[in-house]
Amino acid sequence: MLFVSQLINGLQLGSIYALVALGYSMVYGIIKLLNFAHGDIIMVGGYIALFTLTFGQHPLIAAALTVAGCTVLAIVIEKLAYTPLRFAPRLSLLITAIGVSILLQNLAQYFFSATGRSFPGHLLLPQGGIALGSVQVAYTSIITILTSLISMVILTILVRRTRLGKAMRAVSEDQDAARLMGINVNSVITFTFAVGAALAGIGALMYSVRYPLMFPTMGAMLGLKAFVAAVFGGIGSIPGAMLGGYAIGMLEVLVTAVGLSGWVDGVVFMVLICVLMVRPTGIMGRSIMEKV
Amino acid sequence: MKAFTIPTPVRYGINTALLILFLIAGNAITQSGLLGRAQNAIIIQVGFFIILAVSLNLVTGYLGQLPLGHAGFMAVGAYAGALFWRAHILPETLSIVVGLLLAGVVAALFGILIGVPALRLRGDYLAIITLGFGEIIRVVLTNLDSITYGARGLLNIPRHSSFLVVYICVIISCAVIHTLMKSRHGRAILSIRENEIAAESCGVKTTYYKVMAFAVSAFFAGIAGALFAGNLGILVPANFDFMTSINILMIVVLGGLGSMFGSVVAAAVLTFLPFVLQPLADYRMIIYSLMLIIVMIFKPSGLMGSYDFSLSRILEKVIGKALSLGRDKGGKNHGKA
Amino acid sequence: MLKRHGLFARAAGIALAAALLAGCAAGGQDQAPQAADTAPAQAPAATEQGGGDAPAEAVDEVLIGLLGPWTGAVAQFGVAKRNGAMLYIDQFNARGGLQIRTVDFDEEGDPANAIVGYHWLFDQGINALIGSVTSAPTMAVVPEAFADNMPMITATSTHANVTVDAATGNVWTNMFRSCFIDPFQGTKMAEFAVEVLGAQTAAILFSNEIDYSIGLTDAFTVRAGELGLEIVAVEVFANEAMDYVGQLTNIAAANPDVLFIPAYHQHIALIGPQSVAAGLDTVMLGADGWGAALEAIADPSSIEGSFYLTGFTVEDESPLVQNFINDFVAEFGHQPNMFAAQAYDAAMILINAIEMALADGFVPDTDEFKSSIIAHMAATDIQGVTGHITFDQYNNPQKTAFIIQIVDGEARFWGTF
Amino acid sequence: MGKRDPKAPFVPHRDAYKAPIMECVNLGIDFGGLTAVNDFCITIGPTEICGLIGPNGAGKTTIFNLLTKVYQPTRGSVYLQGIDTKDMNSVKANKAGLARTFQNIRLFKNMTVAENVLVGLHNSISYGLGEAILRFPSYWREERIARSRALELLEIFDMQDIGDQKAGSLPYGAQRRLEIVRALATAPKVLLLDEPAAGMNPAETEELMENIQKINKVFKIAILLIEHDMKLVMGICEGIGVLNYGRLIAKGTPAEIQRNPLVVEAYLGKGQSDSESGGEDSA
Repeated sequence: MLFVSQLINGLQLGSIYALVALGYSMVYGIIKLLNFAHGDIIMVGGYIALFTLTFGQHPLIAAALTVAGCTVLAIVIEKLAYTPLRFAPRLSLLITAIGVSILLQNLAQYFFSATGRSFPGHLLLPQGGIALGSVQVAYTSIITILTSLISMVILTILVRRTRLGKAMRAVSEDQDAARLMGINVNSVITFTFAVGAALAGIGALMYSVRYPLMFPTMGAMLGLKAFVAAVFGGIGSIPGAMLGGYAIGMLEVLVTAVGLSGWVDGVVFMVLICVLMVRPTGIMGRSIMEKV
Repeated sequence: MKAFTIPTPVRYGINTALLILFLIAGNAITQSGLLGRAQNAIIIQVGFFIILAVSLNLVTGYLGQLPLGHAGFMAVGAYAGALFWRAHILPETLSIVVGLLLAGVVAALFGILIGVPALRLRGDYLAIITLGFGEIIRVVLTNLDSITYGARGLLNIPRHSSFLVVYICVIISCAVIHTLMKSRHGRAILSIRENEIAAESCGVKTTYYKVMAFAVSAFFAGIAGALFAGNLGILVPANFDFMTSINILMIVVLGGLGSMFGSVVAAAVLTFLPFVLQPLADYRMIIYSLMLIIVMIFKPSGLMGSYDFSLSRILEKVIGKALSLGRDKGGKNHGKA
Repeated sequence: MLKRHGLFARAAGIALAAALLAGCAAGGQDQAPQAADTAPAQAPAATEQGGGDAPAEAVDEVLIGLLGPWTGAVAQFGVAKRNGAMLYIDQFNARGGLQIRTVDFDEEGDPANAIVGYHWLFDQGINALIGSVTSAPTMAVVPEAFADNMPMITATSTHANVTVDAATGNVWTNMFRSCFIDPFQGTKMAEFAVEVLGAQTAAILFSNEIDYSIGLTDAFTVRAGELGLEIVAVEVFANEAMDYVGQLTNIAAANPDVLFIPAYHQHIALIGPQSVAAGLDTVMLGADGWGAALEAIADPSSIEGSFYLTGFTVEDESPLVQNFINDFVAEFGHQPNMFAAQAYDAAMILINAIEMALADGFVPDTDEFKSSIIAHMAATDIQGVTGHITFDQYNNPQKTAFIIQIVDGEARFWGTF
Repeated sequence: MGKRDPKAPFVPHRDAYKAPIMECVNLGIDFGGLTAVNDFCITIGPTEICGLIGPNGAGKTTIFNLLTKVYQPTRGSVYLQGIDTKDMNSVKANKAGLARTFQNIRLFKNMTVAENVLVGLHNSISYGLGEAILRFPSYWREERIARSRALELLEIFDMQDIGDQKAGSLPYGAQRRLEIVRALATAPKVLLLDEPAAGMNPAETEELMENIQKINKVFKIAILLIEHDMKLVMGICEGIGVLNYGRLIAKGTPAEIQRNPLVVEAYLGKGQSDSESGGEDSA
């Protein structure tokens, strides 16, 4: 029973990681950028949800505004900060992303203060839960897990079945070739950012309900963990990001459950390293052999 | 017309003399009270950030890998040096030297330990794995509180990081990395960055050189860590988190990958900038991050690009110009400054 | 041509940055009143007093420094402290007569920056220092300040070694604080658990990445051993952890009588709701870090019935406290938390000592003046908003500890202990 | 075809008294179940110039990669001077005497021309790490020797005056030549050239042919080259192997190859498009 409830807890945590990891993975897949600002977009999403809910908006409107806000923010960031560096060395782009991350955190601190604010999760999702045998499962857990699964399915369909998805895959394979084939590379990249951010918006909602405290640096750790999850599963792969998210979430909970709570981060990274030693591109990552 | 060149021994002599002069002058200035005490304190910190940046530049700029765990090596060195110094088993001057060497060696051992498995991976996976090792080091330091005192803080570390000690280390680390890079070993490291497969086809033992670069880099990061400890007098594992690694990387990229001079300049700029911006109070970090983004957008290859400052090259130019002017006096000017 | 373009771009970047700087500096004056008020004034103050030979009877200004994290991960504590201290200083200055001028420095919670900050403040000619906020930066600064004979008081650094040199056991005589120390709180809560609640088993949930948390845990554990309180579970969390359900589930399985959580309010805000999810219904005990927990927590019912120790309660009916709360709310728009209250007291203790040193005829910016401030601080006997304060031989405050209980989602004053 | 001893070098008359420098025996490699090269046997004498031809995708570059141990063969062995290279990696293969150029040029683009050659001379310099950092006399001496050696090598292609230029800034043809110099700097016994004339105009190709023959004579080394330019192959190669679908379908002197009906059918018959260099799919 204890085990089952820990399992559900791990799944819920993993679902949030997965939602964030998907965004990381997509952006990485297309322009090979570790988008350090991704976690901070979730922070902004959390604040948007907080304010819209506090102002008495309907939960659905709040959710829609959150997702829309994250998407717009990501597009703005992409256009202003990343596009000028499209042909710059990749590390410069990375540093720019870090700069954006610091900027967002400090803007949030300036406008919302450094003190944490509680998030009215009960206004967004129903409280309570259902009993599965002797285990009580909260509605929020079920909704979080289902949302992440549905997101993944929709995303997979988007990438595999639509024209835009085909364009995204083409751009991630070879930007120049895609451009020659008449694909508007810029708009495809922007679209990818937007989709990643929309997922981050959904992640922000799920996160805020589960961890109802908003503060300017809340996205940093979440972003880092999600990044690890994305790499774990094989960065650039959609099912990989999901798998990575679940794996990291479960791992954290299980390490705690066996009484090693002080070593959680250490064990998570150790497992990550071991996985990468055996599978150098993550669990679901394609192995890339350099052409000679 | 053949360009004027200063003969090598003379060049080394000039450089050595200038560096000694710099040390003496710097020491005199910091002790004289000409600068504020805050400026002196920052100058010391610039020192160990230079070492950190220059050592990371060896791996990032020259070897072309992206490690995100530099703070981990710094941490190992910091704790090794601090614990040694706290034991007070040697007379002071000797203790400083041995402590610094110990810090470097222990960090280098970790560099090898981590480098061997990590360097099997490429690109961003290497970044992640080094990030992971950096975090593991931090977690271990936190949990080994019987030795490190964990988050309670390792207190009463002798404050050995004077201007002279720090800047002698700065000069040694810059000089070692410079001479290393201007040798067959340095060329091998560069060739790996440029094209690993071709480097192997030229008989360059890529794994050996990667691990070697990693170890040398970790060695100096360890020394910088010890200087850091000797500056603060207190160590907590949180000093060496992921953001510290990122800050060092920021210095390297902002300075220009593969430019030692750039690393030095950026270390100074990025250490002084938050201080200079203090009057902005609550806007400070907003401005700081905006400046970072703007510099990257307008100068993506860093402040210095891959330019490396060489005093003797400038001297050669100046002297060469003067000579050619003298020679061409009255005649046509062929000098092509 | 390319080169020139690069240069131009660089120049444009610098110009743009400069324009931004100018713009924001200008904007700062309307939007951050308490910072802007003092900032222009302090420069002349510093230069006027730089000579040190001002006539004794004409002393109307004394410059002090504020050091703390106004940005970064622990900014919330730093800003609360700055607000509390500045409130007292503004009130004091409003009375007329002696004017206290301040300079402040943002150390971002980083010991290295704190050292730079201290030296910068020293260069500005401060006579005393309030700071820093978290223990590590304070402990980095203390030896330097001690060497300068600089009077120093912190409102929030609770580490036992803030006022005592760990190596020699000597007291840093220049260093005072207006907060409880870690061992005191841990000991008190163990006693509370046994003597008041009659607990026989306890669990601890703490963070080994926070010195405060470790300090309390150590003291609690020691005292619990002495009192026969059995520790049945010890769980650890990372400072920036978000998920505690695993730990809480383990604790629930151990079924302790009380759960001691020496953590800050942001942790409680997450631990509370998750304890419900983990099926935990044990009485929770906390310490002064819980101060603002109710403001941060989404679901106060999840920590219903918990007790925590604090040096400050808004329920204190005394006029001093109520005036402080009203003024604070008027100035900053929200209730003061314990950090702000302790900072208010720290400023009060320091300025009181400054006044007495001036009354003794010492001249600011002299070593004697600083020594006098230190001597008067050591002899503090004052009624602050966090209670009546005197200092023991280790320069730690001797003041009353309040126990707060969460009842009906509100912090109720339970009593003193 | 069949008449010749498959183990014998192409031109036994010249190297008959010497043991072959390199032998491949039943070499083969699979990529995920797909056989890229199979049963590749070839023997090269110490100073032979041999050519490897075949349509795009026939596996020529893959064979170079097998020889230089970029890939480990699935089957078969390579002997260098009678020594099995089974346990070697690229570096050891180079030290054992195999040097190569690449079809898609792999220069150290941000290093100077001279530095590129100096990397090639890496293993002929022996000072250690400490000697380099402390600038021992051995450092100065060996660096001086290496630099003059690098200039000597560059002189083969008359590149000694552009030693300070960035390799990446050189014109295409010069980059190909520099790659050959860099490979020569490693003091090989067998030089593998992967499409050395690709992208060169006829005059440059002509010059290249002379230079290859010069290298062969001066350095007394064997040269194995992949080339689509039939004029070059037929002009300088003493022996030619023809590869199709990963198999050696013919082996012999240029004259024999030109007469071979299998070759004509498999390769020359539809070889019009092969005169230009295309991407060769090796993976």
